[in-house]
Amino acid sequence: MGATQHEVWNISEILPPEERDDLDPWWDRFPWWAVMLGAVIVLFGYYTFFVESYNNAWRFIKPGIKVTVVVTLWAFLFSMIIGLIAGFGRVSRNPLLRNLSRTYVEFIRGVPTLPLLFFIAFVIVPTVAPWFGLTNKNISKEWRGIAGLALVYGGYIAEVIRGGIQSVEHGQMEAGRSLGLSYGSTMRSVILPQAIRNVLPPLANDFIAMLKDSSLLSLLAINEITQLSKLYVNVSFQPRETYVVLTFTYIVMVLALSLVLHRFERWMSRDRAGAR
Amino acid sequence: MGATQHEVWNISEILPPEERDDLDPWWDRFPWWAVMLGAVIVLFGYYTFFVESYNNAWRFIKPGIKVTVVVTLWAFLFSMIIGLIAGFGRVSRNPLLRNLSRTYVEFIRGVPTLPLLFFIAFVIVPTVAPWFGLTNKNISKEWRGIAGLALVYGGYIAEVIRGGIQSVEHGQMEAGRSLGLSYGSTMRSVILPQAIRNVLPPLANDFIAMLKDSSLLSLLAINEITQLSKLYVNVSFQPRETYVVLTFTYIVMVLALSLVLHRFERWMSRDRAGAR
Amino acid sequence: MSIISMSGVHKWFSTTVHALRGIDLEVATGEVVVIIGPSGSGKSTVLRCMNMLERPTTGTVTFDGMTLTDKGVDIDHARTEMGMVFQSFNLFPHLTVGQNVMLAQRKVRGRSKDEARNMAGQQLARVGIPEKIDAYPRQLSGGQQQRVAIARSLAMEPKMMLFDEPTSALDPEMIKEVLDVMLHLVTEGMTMVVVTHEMGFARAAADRVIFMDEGMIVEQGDPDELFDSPRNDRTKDFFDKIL
Amino acid sequence: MSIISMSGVHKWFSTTVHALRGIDLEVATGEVVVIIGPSGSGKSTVLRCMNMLERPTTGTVTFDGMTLTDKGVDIDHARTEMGMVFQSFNLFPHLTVGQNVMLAQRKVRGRSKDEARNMAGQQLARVGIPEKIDAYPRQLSGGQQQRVAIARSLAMEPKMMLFDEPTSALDPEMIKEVLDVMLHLVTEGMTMVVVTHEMGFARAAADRVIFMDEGMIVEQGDPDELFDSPRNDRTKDFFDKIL
Amino acid sequence: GSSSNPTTAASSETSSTTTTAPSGDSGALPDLGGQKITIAIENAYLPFNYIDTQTNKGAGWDYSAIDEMCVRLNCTPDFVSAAWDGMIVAVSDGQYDMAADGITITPDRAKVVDFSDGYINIDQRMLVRVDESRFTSADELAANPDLRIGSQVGTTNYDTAVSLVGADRVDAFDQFGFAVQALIAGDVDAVIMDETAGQGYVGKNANDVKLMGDSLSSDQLGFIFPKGSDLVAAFNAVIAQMKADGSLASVSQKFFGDSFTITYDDIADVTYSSTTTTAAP
Ligand SMILES: Nc1ncnc2c1ncn2[C@@H]1O[C@H](COP(=O)(O)OP(=O)(O)OP(=O)(O)O)[C@@H](O)[C@H]1O
Ligand SMILES: Nc1ncnc2c1ncn2[C@@H]1O[C@H](COP(=O)(O)OP(=O)(O)OP(=O)(O)O)[C@@H](O)[C@H]1O
Ligand SMILES: [Mg+2]
Ligand SMILES: [Mg+2]
Repeated sequence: MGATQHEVWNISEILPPEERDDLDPWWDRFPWWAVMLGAVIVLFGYYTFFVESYNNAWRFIKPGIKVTVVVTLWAFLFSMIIGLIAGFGRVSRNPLLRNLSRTYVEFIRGVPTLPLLFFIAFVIVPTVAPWFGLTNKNISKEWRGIAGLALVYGGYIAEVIRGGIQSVEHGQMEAGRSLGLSYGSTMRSVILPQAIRNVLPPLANDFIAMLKDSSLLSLLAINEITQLSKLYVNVSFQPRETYVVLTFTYIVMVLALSLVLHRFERWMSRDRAGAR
Repeated sequence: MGATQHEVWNISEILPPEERDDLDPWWDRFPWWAVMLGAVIVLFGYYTFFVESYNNAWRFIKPGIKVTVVVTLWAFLFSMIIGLIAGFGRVSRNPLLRNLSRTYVEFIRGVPTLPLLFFIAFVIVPTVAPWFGLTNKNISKEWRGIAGLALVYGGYIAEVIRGGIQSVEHGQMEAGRSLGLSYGSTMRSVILPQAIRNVLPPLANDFIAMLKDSSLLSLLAINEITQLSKLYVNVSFQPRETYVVLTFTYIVMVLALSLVLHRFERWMSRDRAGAR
Repeated sequence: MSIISMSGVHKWFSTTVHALRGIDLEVATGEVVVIIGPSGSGKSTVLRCMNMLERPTTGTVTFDGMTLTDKGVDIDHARTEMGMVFQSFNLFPHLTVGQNVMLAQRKVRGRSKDEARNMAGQQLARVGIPEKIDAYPRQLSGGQQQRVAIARSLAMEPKMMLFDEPTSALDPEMIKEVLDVMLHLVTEGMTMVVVTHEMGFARAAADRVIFMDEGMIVEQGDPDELFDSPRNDRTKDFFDKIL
Repeated sequence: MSIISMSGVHKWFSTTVHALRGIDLEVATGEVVVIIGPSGSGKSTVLRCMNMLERPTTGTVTFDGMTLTDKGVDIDHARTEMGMVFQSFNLFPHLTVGQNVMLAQRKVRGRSKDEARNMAGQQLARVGIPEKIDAYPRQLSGGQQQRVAIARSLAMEPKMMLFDEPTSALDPEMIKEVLDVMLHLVTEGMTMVVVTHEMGFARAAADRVIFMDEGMIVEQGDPDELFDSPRNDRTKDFFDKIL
Repeated sequence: GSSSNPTTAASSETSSTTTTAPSGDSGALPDLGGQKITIAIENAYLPFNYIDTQTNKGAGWDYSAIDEMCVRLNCTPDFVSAAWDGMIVAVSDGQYDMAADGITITPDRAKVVDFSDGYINIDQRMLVRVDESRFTSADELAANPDLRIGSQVGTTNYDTAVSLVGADRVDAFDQFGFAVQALIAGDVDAVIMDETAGQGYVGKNANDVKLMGDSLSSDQLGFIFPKGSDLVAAFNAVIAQMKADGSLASVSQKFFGDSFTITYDDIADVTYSSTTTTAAP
């Protein structure tokens, strides 16, 4: 949830050495930090699986992994939809769309996620639901939580989309227009294909950030891993065991997701390989 | 808490028009979104101060503002200290420091803030406190919360510091060294003064993000505004009123802090004005 | 007969920068005009006002019978008749060289894939790199990239070409290969307006050299005449510095 | 008597790029050497190996009696005797021109503030812009910035100067003002190694021109001789392209 | 009071005098026809509800009692976990059909939800560390300004704590577990909670915590329903029946342990409405 977390793990950094005097010995450039972090993870993992009190916590928390994953996936799907709409709104030539999108984005930025989740779950959803012929009862707390996360991240993703489009050099639009392509044609054939690649790394970061922020849904009593941990502490009185296991679970999930997203990114930009 | 929140409000954006065809009429470039957002804030503010049920919530929540502010300030102070140490560690020529700092930063990145707060408050603090001859009891939940936020943001700030140093063009170090200045001298006289300016905007963003994340301390029963809101909902059964007031309070605080930090930034880089 | 003419063109950026202060300029079909002048004098802006990448604040631009400064004119159509080559190439990095050259042919001219590919092959041969048709821009040197950019414009069979410092982002070795392609276009009779610092090219190719300063045309004439005996003081000053 | 000499210098970047492939080079006191060659041929790397901004992978560099490639040599001291001017000026943007020129004097030479300011005034006068002493770099044109960079090096009273394409980031009008300053240094007898594409400067100033390609010295000699009748094919090729 | 709340008044009458179910035997219970009832439950309030660490399923008094009630009423319980914080509002908004979480019947709450009759009478007690020696009663605790009390957000226990020592010395946690944890860790010196729940925590942590002192307050617990819900009468009827045949007592026996005996005689006639006296039949 921290500001700079948006630079989440960059797996590829592990490989190329940082820029240094090239006479430094190998052990100076070696990514010991990866080894140390790995050691911490392995240690936590050892406790989790092989020490009974920790393992009990693990068995209690485990079913929440599915909830965490499912909730994150749905929320990401919806936030992508919202983010695409608002993101295109941000760069639209229609001033109404542009200003509405911006208002939404800036509102989201001005309020912390947790109060925003409460606001969405307890104010927005009950207000909006009847418009769609739904009653409060039709909307489970899971969907409220998903709606909350999706609306919050929709705002962030809108900015990513806008940034992706605007980061394509201005010269590309000019080159397209100079060839006689219309604004829309240039957008579709020239700008968007490039924007998509620019957008993948920050989107991956938002995905990971969302996986992490799904922990806030514990406040809505959604039985994801943080909530189950709280419940387990409540009956076991073993906060140390429980939170070590919880930390381990998150770090492994974040690492796994980073790896998957990194692969996906590489695959998406495969024809960039062999650059000069 | 969102990933991209790190681009929080940039006040100056309100003024210069976005890059557009210069024949667009003024109403097309006008920042209507600021007007719309302002209208939402004014509306919320009207309710907060002039509608009785909302005003009751406001009077209940108000004392928490001081707690939110004080906790955020302390946490920011400590996270700056931690962040400076770890940030200099990240670019140090000592491999041990470098790798320790990196391990810390990457660990923080891999775990969501809320579980990390629990981990710090319920595992780290009780483990570490006795080393300093303190018992659990000596460390109030406020200080645990501050320690938690500070350790989390220390990691993010470390990356900001590192980024600030590394964003100073490599040529600056080479120019300094070519004149016969030592590494340390060049660092102090050439690199750091430039890094400080690079670092101010992301630091401001982290400061704002931290103000927002202080809402998580409600989970540790610290009586900041989010916690007081929860307490109020439970006696008044008026979530709509309460969360409208809470949202209003945060948005005003965030806006005020943005303005203050923006001024500070401008003041720090005043001799950059009149650039060619 | 003039193919493009600007009259009384002023250009303001926001309310503070007066980039063009009354430009009157005609270019005849088949003519090669070189524009020179110090940095910031408005050379690029003149070029960009010709194809409406920048709209003149006041004044008119007429091209091939169309008044481009009128509202509602089909500027996309006019642009197909007016190729533009930029300092920074602006190739589309996600497309191969062939796709770069084919894109506008297909979307704007509505040519079939085969026609477009055929034309791409021809134009790439014209600029001397037919073998690069399936390479990506990043796999080419700067000089090759600029030649592809020229081929991309030529594939639309424009009536005139605009060049904005086409060689100034290139290493010295590559400048010549691009200038050679441009000289070749001159011999083929292409109408061209070229902003450049390459005086050799100006002498060899230009029918007319225009010297600009502070948003105005200060002096113009035959290249040899202008270079060897400039009349205006600012022109003299500039040549003293760069020749 | 040679002030700097490189012998058998090889430079690898990581394990894949062999940037220098055996450089042997001596520069005599007072000599002016110009290095030319295509992009990527290793010109900058030679210069940077002279003042140890890059450590040679193998080979030795001796300067003014010190073997710089030895471990433990006081490289900071050697660098004060060897000014370096970069393509991108690298002025310190947070300091005024005067402070830029004074910084190393005070920290390294240990001069008093007055001494340093005095010297700064002198050197800025030498490069023709004494009035800019209190300006910030961003308030100067590119040519002025480069002249400040030269003054900053000169203020250390170095025994030789290294220039790495000092004019190639400049607009044409500014190139001359920088070359004039460099020519002036030549007349004062400064030992100089200059990487440049300015052939006019090479002809006018160089005692010797070195042509490099692919990390090796291909040919060297008197400038007129080398330019007008290069013996090596690669040299010929290169001149065909750029002259 | 009940004058503003006719449903509660009517249902309380039902429970004590069986006006609407004159025969008083099981055959007279309303038949809900297999209706599915969503029940909000916290799963974090020992021993009323919690997640069994062996089975990972919800368990506790609420589950057992409501399962039995639904057998008798012919309904299908659908337990949905929900945060205590916000539970009353959620029921009031109709998000759930009812909620069971050891909810104390209070006039304030009765303004937004309907209560069933009280099914148990509970004392609020202090939970303290086993080695506590600085005080022996709530008054002594209150007298020492250094001492703090923990409780849960939005509970009557929290209200009791505030009235005892003032809001500045009370920490309101998200769940009771956090409060007990804070007690064990030394952050707070006492936790005020319902005796039944206190028993549950002592059972789990007999080495760490104990109950101390007298009852601070004695209250009725009830289920909550949205205002005007038809279910109130049905549940009142079944509560009355289960009190009468002793089955409620045996469920309690199972979860509250031997040390805790409940005298239903005490509470049979005591309903929320009786505390305001005016509505008592
Ligand atoms: N989009 C723009 N917004 C604001 N000012 C601009 C813009 N484009 C150009 N200008 C200004 O207009 C003036 C003319 O610029 P122009 O680019 O035409 O000069 P130029 O002669 O091409 O210079 P150069 O040789 O550096 O390319 C300059 O002062 C420039 O700063
Ligand atoms: N820090 C570095 N890391 C890796 N490779 C490098 C580095 N510096 C230079 N090289 C490579 O070494 C070779 C020689 O580079 P160098 O900069 O010396 O060439 P140059 O002759 O100065 O070229 P230019 O005219 O473009 O400046 C090139 O292939 C370059 O890519
Ligand atoms: Mg230009
Ligand atoms: Mg170089």
